[in-house]
Amino acid sequence: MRLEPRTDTPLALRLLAPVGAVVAALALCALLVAWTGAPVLRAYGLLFEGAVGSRFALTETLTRATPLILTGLAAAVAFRAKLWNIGAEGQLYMGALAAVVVGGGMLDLPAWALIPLVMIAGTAAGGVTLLGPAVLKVRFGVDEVVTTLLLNFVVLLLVSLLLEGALKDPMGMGWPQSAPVVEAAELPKLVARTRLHAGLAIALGLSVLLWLVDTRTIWGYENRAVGANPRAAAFAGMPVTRVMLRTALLSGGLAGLAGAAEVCGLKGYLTLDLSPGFGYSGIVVAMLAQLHPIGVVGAALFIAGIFVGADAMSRAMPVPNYIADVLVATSLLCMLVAGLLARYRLRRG
Amino acid sequence: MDFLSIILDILLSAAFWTAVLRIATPYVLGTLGELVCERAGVLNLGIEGIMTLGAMAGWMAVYQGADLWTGVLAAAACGALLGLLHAALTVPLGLSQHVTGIGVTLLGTSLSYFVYRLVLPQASTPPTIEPFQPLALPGALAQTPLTYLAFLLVAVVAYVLYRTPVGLAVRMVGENPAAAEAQGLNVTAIRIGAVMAGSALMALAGAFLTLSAFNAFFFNMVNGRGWICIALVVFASWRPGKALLGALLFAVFDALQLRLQQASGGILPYQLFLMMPYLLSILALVLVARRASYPRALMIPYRKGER
Amino acid sequence: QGKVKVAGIYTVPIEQQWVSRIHVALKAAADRGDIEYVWAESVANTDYERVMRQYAEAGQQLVFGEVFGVERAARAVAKDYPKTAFVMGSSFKPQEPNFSVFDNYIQEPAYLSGMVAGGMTKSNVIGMVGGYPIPEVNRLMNAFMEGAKEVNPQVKFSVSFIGSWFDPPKAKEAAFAMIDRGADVMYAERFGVSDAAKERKVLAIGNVIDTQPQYPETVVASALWHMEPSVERAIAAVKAGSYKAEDYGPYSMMAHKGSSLAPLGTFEAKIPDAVKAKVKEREQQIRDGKFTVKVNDAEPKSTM
Amino acid sequence: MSSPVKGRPEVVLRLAGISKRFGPLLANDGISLTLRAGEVLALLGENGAGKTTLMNILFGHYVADEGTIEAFGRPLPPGSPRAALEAGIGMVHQHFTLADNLSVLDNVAVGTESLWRWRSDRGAARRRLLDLSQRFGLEVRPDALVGDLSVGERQRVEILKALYRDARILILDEPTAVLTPQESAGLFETLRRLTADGLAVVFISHKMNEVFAASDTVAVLRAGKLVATHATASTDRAKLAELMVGRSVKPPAPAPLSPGEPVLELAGITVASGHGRPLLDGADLTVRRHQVVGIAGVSGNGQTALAELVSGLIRPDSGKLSLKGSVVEHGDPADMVRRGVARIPEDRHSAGLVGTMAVWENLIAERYHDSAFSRFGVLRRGAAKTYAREVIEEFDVRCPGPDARTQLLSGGNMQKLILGRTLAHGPDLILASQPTRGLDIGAVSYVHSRLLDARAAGAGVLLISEDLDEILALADCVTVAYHGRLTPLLPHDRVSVSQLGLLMAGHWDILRDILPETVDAA
Ligand SMILES: Nc1ncnc2c1ncn2[C@@H]1O[C@H](COP(=O)(O)OP(=O)(O)OP(=O)(O)O)[C@@H](O)[C@H]1O
Ligand SMILES: Nc1ncnc2c1ncn2[C@@H]1O[C@H](COP(=O)(O)OP(=O)(O)OP(=O)(O)O)[C@@H](O)[C@H]1O
Ligand SMILES: [Mg+2]
Ligand SMILES: [Mg+2]
Repeated sequence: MRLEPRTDTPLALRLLAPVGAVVAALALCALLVAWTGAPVLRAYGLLFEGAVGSRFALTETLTRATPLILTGLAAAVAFRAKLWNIGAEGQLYMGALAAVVVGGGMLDLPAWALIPLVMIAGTAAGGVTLLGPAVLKVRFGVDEVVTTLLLNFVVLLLVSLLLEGALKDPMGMGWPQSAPVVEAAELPKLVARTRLHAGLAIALGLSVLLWLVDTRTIWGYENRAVGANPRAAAFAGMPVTRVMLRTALLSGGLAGLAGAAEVCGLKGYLTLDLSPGFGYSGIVVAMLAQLHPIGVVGAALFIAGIFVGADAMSRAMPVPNYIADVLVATSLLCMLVAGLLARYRLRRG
Repeated sequence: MDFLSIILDILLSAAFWTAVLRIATPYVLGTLGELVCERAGVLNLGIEGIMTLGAMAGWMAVYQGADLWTGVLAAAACGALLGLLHAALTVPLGLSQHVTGIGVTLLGTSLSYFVYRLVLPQASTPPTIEPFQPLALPGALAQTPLTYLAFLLVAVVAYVLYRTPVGLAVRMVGENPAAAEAQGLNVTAIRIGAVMAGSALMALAGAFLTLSAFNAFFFNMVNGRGWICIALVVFASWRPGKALLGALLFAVFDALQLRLQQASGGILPYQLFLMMPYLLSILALVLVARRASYPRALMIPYRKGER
Repeated sequence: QGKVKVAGIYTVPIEQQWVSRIHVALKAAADRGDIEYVWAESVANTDYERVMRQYAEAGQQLVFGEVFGVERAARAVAKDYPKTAFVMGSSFKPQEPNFSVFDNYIQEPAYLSGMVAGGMTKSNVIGMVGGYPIPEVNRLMNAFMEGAKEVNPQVKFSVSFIGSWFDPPKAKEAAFAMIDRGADVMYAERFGVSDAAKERKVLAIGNVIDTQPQYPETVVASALWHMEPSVERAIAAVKAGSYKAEDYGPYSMMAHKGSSLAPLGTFEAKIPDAVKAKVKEREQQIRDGKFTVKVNDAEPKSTM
Repeated sequence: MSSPVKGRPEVVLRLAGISKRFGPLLANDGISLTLRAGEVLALLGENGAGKTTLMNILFGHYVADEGTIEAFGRPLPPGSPRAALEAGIGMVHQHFTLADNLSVLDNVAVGTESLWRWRSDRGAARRRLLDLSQRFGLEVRPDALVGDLSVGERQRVEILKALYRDARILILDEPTAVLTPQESAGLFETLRRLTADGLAVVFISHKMNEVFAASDTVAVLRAGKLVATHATASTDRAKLAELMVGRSVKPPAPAPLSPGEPVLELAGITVASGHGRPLLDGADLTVRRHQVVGIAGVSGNGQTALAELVSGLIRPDSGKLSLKGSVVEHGDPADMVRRGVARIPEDRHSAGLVGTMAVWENLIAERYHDSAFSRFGVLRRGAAKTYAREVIEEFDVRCPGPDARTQLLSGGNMQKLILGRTLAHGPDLILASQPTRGLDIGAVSYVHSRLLDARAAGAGVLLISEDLDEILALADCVTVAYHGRLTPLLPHDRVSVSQLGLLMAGHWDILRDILPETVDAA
């Protein structure tokens, strides 16, 4: 048996592949659900309901998808340029850090001025964080997979240090948390009495914008060329180093923005557990989307939906809630295989 | 006492070095496992999940009544199985090694938690087992058997890689799979085998945490140790001996940081000490980066008959 | 109309000491048949608000949990569901009409266990390993240190934080390091410390839960937290329809049997009588309100 | 070369009705061949004719859709290189299959022992390797890292790999593409010894002179079909060329032109290598309008550095580079393009084109900043595609259209694409590095005529090539690179191939005979 690349993939197959993957993942996890003794069909019914079955469920899924879209874009942008940024988690926290500093009351500005300022600060902080590893890669050839990974730990410790020191909320009863951002820095809610905030609009807008930049501008053109073949790009006269650093700023910036949006849209202040691994999930999202900016939105919604739905399901049945992560992981792996089968056909020999 | 003499004091104590060996053990095993995978050309970012599964499976086996060494074997077997999943997806199918690895980590971790909670739904204090006890060998600092095993395995892996036909084959598929195939080797089988063996080693690193370093399984137990191993492999330029050195160095920083924190009585925020190993690792990477010669086929999928 | 529907929402697994006390108390109530109990563990802070809403929507009458990282959001949820009773671990004040707070105010038995430690150390060095220097931890460590100093003014402390709530091997390493530096009694704020003490044959003082059964030769005394008084009070209030927002903090104090010094058990005979007498006396004074243990939330520092 | 034995030697290999498809492409179409002991069979064909595919099937890399293979009378199981090796078949691949980071000995010995032995017997392996090396005059250093070897040395390692396994049938896929004339001659010498030993050889090439120098029999493939098999002695070049291409091909004929003003001047250019001797060592060179200057030399003597210099990829450590009379201070690729340099890279796949991008995107890669192709940072896709269509038309690039993925073009068409990208703008200087490497006769003659057209239009051409025939056919003057230095320009009609060969080997004393005036002056 061998895999042979298809010359073209029929649209139906391309659409069917993700569906097949989800079905396969659900089927595999059904074994685990059955092992707990819960009725499988009802469990999955609850999952679906928990993800999209009500206004509440829907807004929750969208809320959770918001940071995932941004970190997914961060990973997609970087991976396209073959900059293997595994450090979105750290960049997210740096963005959040900048947000609580700038939005913490030191500037007395109206919301229309303060919100953009805080978002820009978060973006800048995230971008600069990735700039370091990118410079090390370009100047010294240091592998960025490792440096960005290690920086995640350093950033978390730095945040911890600041939260117990300079940034500690004097009203926080001694807990390691920052003072909340002022009201003018808070992102408006999109739907009243839910958690859904304007961060989603920003994320959606950015994914469209990035898609346009990617396909329509010379920036995107250079990025794609450098990502696909840096040697040829350099030979043709493209500024490869500059493109790399630019990509680093953009990718880190998107992750930083995710952090700032979580702080200003959802949490209000910064703690050490702001993100349940959004930075890492972003990689999953980006890959499911095959690094396509618009695809990232769909992938983030999918991951968020599975998680929120499975979590809700585990609440109503004696199924440990870790099933949510199992389901996300299985879906990811099935999706990878399905993507492959859409691009290749199996042949004997 | 000034700072330097404190450090000197610490470095001169036997207890410090005993701690270093103990702290280093999971790093040694994990790094060795990752190294074997990468030498065959497969990046295994599943390490964190494989270590978690190893920690859970080894512990669970012993908790269910198996003896400690059976637990170790169970951990290794589970690790190899998860490694097989990673290998099946990345080697014959040639899927992205990054993403598959992250998927495997997610799966290994969540599956371990799921199974643990399913088997022990009512635990309100962590159930424990009787772990390996330190064993004083003549002329050595007393360590548990798994630590001795880890150090022995460094020698074994180095020997296998550099002195045996199968080791040469593994290195060859990591450098140039097409060349290996032209010499009649089965690239797919060798890569899968190497990833499984490496993953078994990673699982041992996890099992050390629950069967030797501690006596219970905790969620989040591995706590980023796997990621460190990935950095250590690069630091070691993909050589077993240097991997041992790197793991020891990391353990020295860690052990030192624990002691300095106590000795300097909060002069400096403890986070600065905790940052030390990571920052020094990055510095070390900058210093070795130019000289490292990585396996050329690392992360490049090889599909037979495709060009 | 029968059983009260109670939910627990925990950000960590139920084995974690702190949370296990709530879980155990609620499970006991469930086993007695007073309540129907459901719970969710390892809920990330980002998801905490959603889970609260889900339980409230699902008709849970009483919700226990811990909102240290999600204070604002949790209070907003409570406002949206005024009919649901929330009793949450928090460092802040209760909020009308339905948001009550509690915390592990067990500085009193911590002080007593410190006295025992002070009396048991021969090297006059006590090691203390904590997770993060947060008020909940600092408070107990400071009380413990005060207690030890009362009995033994020469005692010195070595303090370190491992920067994690959950890394027993690391806590164990930190403890080893302290034992190497001469500590012969370890304050086991985290899991892992008693194991180091046991391996090195030194003594340990437990915290929140009683671990003497697991470490009969090692754990001398423990400061225990009992959530039962708080839990029972809340259930009764909900049942009676008289529930209101209040501070359950006092119900974690010794006066309300919310905390205690664990029975000395295997160490009954090994502790010097003079020390035991002193401890007994203080214990009584605390119960009678004649002695108050100072609440000090500042980060404790090594004194050597 | 065939052994004049009574009767014919035994048939060692028999291919019967081999067919292979890649998607819609029929790469091999019912091919049948036989090979006898001691015979050298030349497999001749254009690029993409299916030669490598056929050999890959024989060696087990690919599985044929139809057909059978028999080696030494026994059927060969398909799809197993191991089985092929065991049956006595050895293959030297078109693209070497060696691991750079491993030693020569490791590369040769890997896979020869049972995998599950406790210890590799390296001593025995070394002895055997050295013994073979001596017997066939293939000199190697067992402990050298393959990455440090020259191309010729690597090829010796590849042949030894096959011999080490007792190959009785040796397949050589375009073995001379990367060799100097001297090395090629050495290879043919080796082949002679091997066949005298009874080995059968399949020798793939599209160079006619080699076919006549080395083979007993020649088989011609065209578009996957075996179109003819002849005894080499009974055929001639013209006939084979026509069989290969399906039409007759004329060699280029440069019209005599008198050189104009200088467009490129190098004065005392030195480029350090970081270790050891410099890549370029005080090189002087002038290229004028209406002139093709050829640079000959064994690869690794500074040609790559020279090409990178003129491409703008590197800068000299000392010396002066001028274009059209003005000194280039900080040249970079974009600057060179602006100054009118058309650059044809040595390696079109990895340096010339971005395979995953569309044809139109590759065509504007050097000038996307022009207002014709972008405005305010936004690409003018319509304009770019229109332009691409024109270039495709003018340079006869065979592709579905400007939106086609470049990867899917054939090698010859990729080269036309690069020619179109650079030559469409009336350059003053053309840097052509190995412009016809790996191309077939048709494509080669197209590239040559394009270069000569540009020369006629007033451009100067710097032609770097390892193919001496090409240099002598095109160049007005030749210079030889050796150890980073360049000889003075030698008019093409005053040097012979053998003299060039000597110069390439470092015997610069013969310059006195070729150019008495300049050398005495220097
Ligand atoms: N693995 C493959 N997948 C798809 N197409 C292939 C593959 N290998 C070869 N081909 C195609 O099959 C045809 C024959 O290729 P082959 O490599 O056999 O040609 P060749 O005669 O060796 O050419 P060259 O002179 O360029 O080496 C070409 O069109 C090539 O593009
Ligand atoms: N990897 C591949 N996958 C699919 N198709 C391919 C692949 N490589 C080549 N092809 C197809 O095979 C055809 C022949 O490719 P090849 O490079 O062998 O051409 P060629 O016949 O040598 O042409 P030229 O004479 O111009 O070099 C191309 O037109 C291309 O579409
Ligand atoms: Mg070709
Ligand atoms: Mg070929």
